[in-house]
Amino acid sequence: MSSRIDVSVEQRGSGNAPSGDPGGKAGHPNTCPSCQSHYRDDELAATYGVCPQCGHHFPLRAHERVAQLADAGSFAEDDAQLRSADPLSFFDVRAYTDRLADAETTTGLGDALISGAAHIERRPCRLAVMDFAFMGGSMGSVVGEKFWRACERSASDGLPLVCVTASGGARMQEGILSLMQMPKTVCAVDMLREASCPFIPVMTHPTTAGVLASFASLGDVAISEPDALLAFTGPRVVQQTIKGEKLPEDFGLAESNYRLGHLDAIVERSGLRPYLGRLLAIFAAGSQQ
Amino acid sequence: MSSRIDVSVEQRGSGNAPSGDPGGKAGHPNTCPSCQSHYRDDELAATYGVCPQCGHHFPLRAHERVAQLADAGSFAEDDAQLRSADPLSFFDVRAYTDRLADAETTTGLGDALISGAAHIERRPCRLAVMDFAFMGGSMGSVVGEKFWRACERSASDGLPLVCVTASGGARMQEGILSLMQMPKTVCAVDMLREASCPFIPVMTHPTTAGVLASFASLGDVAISEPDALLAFTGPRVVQQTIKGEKLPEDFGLAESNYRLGHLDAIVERSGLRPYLGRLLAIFAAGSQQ
Amino acid sequence: MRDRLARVRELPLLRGVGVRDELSRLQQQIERVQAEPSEEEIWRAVELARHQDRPYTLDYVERLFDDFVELHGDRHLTDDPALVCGIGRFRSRSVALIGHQKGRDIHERSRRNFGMAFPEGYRKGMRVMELAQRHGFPLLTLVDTPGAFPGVAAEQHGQGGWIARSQIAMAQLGVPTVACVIGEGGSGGAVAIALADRVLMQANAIYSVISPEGCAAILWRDAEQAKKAAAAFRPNAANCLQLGVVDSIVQEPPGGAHEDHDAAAAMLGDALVAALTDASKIDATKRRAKRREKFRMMGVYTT
Amino acid sequence: MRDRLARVRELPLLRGVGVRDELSRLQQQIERVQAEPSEEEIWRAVELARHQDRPYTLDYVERLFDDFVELHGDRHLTDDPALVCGIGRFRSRSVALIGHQKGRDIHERSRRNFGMAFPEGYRKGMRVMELAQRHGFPLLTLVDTPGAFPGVAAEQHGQGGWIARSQIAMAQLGVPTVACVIGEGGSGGAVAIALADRVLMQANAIYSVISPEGCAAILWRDAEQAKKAAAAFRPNAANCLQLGVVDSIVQEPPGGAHEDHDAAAAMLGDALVAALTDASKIDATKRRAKRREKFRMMGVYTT
Ligand SMILES: [Zn+2]
Ligand SMILES: [Zn+2]
Repeated sequence: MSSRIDVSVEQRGSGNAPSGDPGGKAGHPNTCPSCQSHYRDDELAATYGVCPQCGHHFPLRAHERVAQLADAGSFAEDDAQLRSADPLSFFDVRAYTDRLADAETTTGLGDALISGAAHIERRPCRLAVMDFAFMGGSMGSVVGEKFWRACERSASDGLPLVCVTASGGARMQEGILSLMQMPKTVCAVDMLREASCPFIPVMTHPTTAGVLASFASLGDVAISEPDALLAFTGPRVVQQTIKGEKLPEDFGLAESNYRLGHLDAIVERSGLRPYLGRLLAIFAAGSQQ
Repeated sequence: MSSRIDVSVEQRGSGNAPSGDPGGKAGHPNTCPSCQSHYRDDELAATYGVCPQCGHHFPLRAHERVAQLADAGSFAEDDAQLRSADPLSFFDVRAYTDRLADAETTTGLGDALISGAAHIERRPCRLAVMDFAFMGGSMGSVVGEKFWRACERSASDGLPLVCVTASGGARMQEGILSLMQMPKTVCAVDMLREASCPFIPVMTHPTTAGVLASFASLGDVAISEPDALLAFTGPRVVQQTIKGEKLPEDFGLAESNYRLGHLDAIVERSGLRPYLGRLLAIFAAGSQQ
Repeated sequence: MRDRLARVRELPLLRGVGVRDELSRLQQQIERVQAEPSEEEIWRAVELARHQDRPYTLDYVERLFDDFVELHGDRHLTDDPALVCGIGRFRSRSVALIGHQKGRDIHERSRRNFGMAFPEGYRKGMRVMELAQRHGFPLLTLVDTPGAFPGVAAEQHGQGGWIARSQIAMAQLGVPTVACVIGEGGSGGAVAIALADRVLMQANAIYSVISPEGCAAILWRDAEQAKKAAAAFRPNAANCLQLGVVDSIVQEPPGGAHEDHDAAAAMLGDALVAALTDASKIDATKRRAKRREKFRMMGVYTT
Repeated sequence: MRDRLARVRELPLLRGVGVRDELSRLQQQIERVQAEPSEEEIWRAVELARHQDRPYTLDYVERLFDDFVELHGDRHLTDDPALVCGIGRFRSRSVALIGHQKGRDIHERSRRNFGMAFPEGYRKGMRVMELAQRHGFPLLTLVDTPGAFPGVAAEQHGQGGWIARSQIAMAQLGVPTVACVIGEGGSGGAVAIALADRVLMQANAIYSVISPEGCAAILWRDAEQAKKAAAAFRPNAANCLQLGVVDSIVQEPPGGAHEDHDAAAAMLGDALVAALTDASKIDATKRRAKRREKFRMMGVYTT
């Protein structure tokens, strides 16, 4: 399990930038890696971060996602104070504690997942959102614990949990404890199931490795944004095992996952909120029967 | 769903008889359809009805099967008095009632399944055995009801049910009621499951169509004799849907079912009784835990 | 038919407590079934059941559901378009739905394999059954298939086994379940999703152990004898009701469901609601045992 | 290590009721773990865990089971030989077993994909879990895999999803469950079958989120730095015990389990029985919740 997704896919499209690169915008976060169109912040915000030219879904920061999905003003964050410890005093080319501090400074987040109470289309629920910008959305102890607590609150209130995933996998720097966040989050979903609370993960690019292989795959319904990489082992590593053979064109992408029976629906970002609203309405009525 | 198995497979091998046919024994029930060796009754009985030359498993009559599996004198038959009615007054080229009467005369059986209390390797159980000689082992109301009662007795005694299957499918002459024996026998297995009674079907040649698609596939363990045809749709019909394409060599046979993950074990006839004994011992100890 | 009903009463069949219920239900409906159907009339039901304009599962869903979210995929290999699954709002309840879908034009028919499901289709259905169980959604199933798909891959993937597992999954459900045969109820492919608390059948639907053509080919060795075969095993609704295989018959608009999809849907909707209400009355803890008892009663034999 | 233990005590980690249990268990075993392992010692564990003569699942089954019936197949596509499943008699109990099997010689290793399971393997395991649940058999799992198989078909068949489903199937079991890491506990492929009431680990086994080589390749961009990577994330048993990831360490014969398969089996057998007895004491109705609480405790963070 890799704690990072394959760079090759993470930045897919960007390698095809015309060599001219007028204005030096290739690689700029507001330049579409698929069609090279460039946008102002307010232009992208108006389209939910979707390229109006080609439909490319730009990555969203967690708070942007919350703003898109939750009814205005409804989100009340929980557990924002949780921070990773450094159980292994881990040091590769840099200390884990330094990486954490940097990530917090850059993103303004305590870790790669935020969660809280919310309303979506006037339906009360719990909402958890991962942020790939925080160390590749990797799952360490804080992500696991915040997910657990979100499930616990859902179960005790009898409310659905919606969770938007974006993760390269486990937080390697926490060693075996990062691996243990897989069974831990799985147990959290089991708690939701025992309480008959709906669990609706929304998988976005990328949802891979330890997160795909734990809670992200255990929803009552499996939804993804278009073009998202959803793979346990990413294409770069799989390519190594098959040597010269060619990988299928859309290997690991949402579209191939849908075709192969792993997704109930691929939902465009602009349609996500109404789609979730419909699901929540169906589940809410079910629980009153 | 066909109420007969494909003749092509039922009699596989026999078409390869040397054209000479010394003594005119081809097609004789004691002539091996695979290698043409011919045996006396006592010779076959001594080998459990298995050709010593090539391992071909000759079909067994239900009472022979009981004699091979149950401890001597332990089998006590139940429900022998049950007989089919003729709810549709069914008549094709002959009346169903005539076919039934003939089958009873020829086989000495009331229908295509016998069942009763038994011991296998000194372990008490219920034993049900189908007989292909009775109208192709087809499942009509009597087979369904006898299977139900066997399950009911197993459940109330807390004993395992061993069931040896051999069937071309539903008893077409009972129309829709023969189809209903599928959900009926499935419900019977559900009763066993609720009572935590082990259910061990042993599939023999052929187990197809409605029997394969109901109780035969719902065992705690899935066992077959070698070379048995185990298919929902037999090779002849499948061949029609694929036109010119060639079917795999061992299509639908136990060996291919094993390879494709549908069987736990293929057990030679001579090893069946000890194998069942081991399973019953494991399950018996489990139930006392 | 009255003769046969009398005979049904005399035989020691449809045994046990269920008999009286079945008979009274029969009695209630017998007025509508005017007379013993002729060979021609039975064949007409076969033709209507297969009519190319007959409403299919999604036609009913569109008309009966306020909201419907289709669910896809078996989580292993593929999504089988021959079996439509989903959850939605039906007459102010949240329900789960599983139904065969034949496809309207030739392109869609081919894509959906004419409503003949693969093991993957039944596996998708079982996934939705689990979902229904977890959230207490009643399950509706609409049966409309010539049979399970008879191909190489379907066999290799365990067609027989998954038809069996789909049935036992329905047997084990704790939620109320209602099935309705809305077109062709073809053999194992049909019963895979028809092991329900209440089983309904549209007036012009057929429910049979084998297709008339298949039966003719085997028994008369002549597929041309399909009409004769159909008359012999009578797959029509009145016969299924009489034999206790279905609980009631859902009326269709004059001429058949294909003549007026909206009217057919309204009649089906009313019947499904009535059956669901009826099935919901049973104490949930006894539902599984009751359902077993229902199917236990099916069969005709002498003791 | 004592330092670290002290640190563990101070941090608000391994929170809640489980903490005291974990700590006392830690205390009991800490005597055996002589000192903080060096880079060389950790690497030695990596080498021993992967030693080609190390006993595998079937070596233990052969020595520990009076009778064992292997079960095969996922009922859909294939039988995955990388994961061995069965039921049998173990120290006078009937149990179900699931374990990775690497294969001894090169032919068998290739056939078994070096113990790297496909989704079909985990599906076979889930089938055996159901069987265990139905008949009240405790479940033993033996973990020994470099990881789940990283190939095209495995991905296309839903590797991630089935690892997740295998875990939640174990979470939902009502029967007692004991897992032991007997060699390589490699990432998702390992946890798929390790969500148990009690998790043991052999003294020279490793349990890790990624292989040392993989970690080195990503963090140092140099697979040659594997030794350094291993020292950094410490996949050795003592570390896993200290972090509360495993409940106890199963001793091995001097030199390692490969030196004496019989002795290693005897030690493993005793440890499994002790853990099973321990896990069986919990009230069955509380087992699922207790198991969840156990895994809830895993992680280190500040509040
Ligand atoms: Zn674009
Ligand atoms: Zn022979």
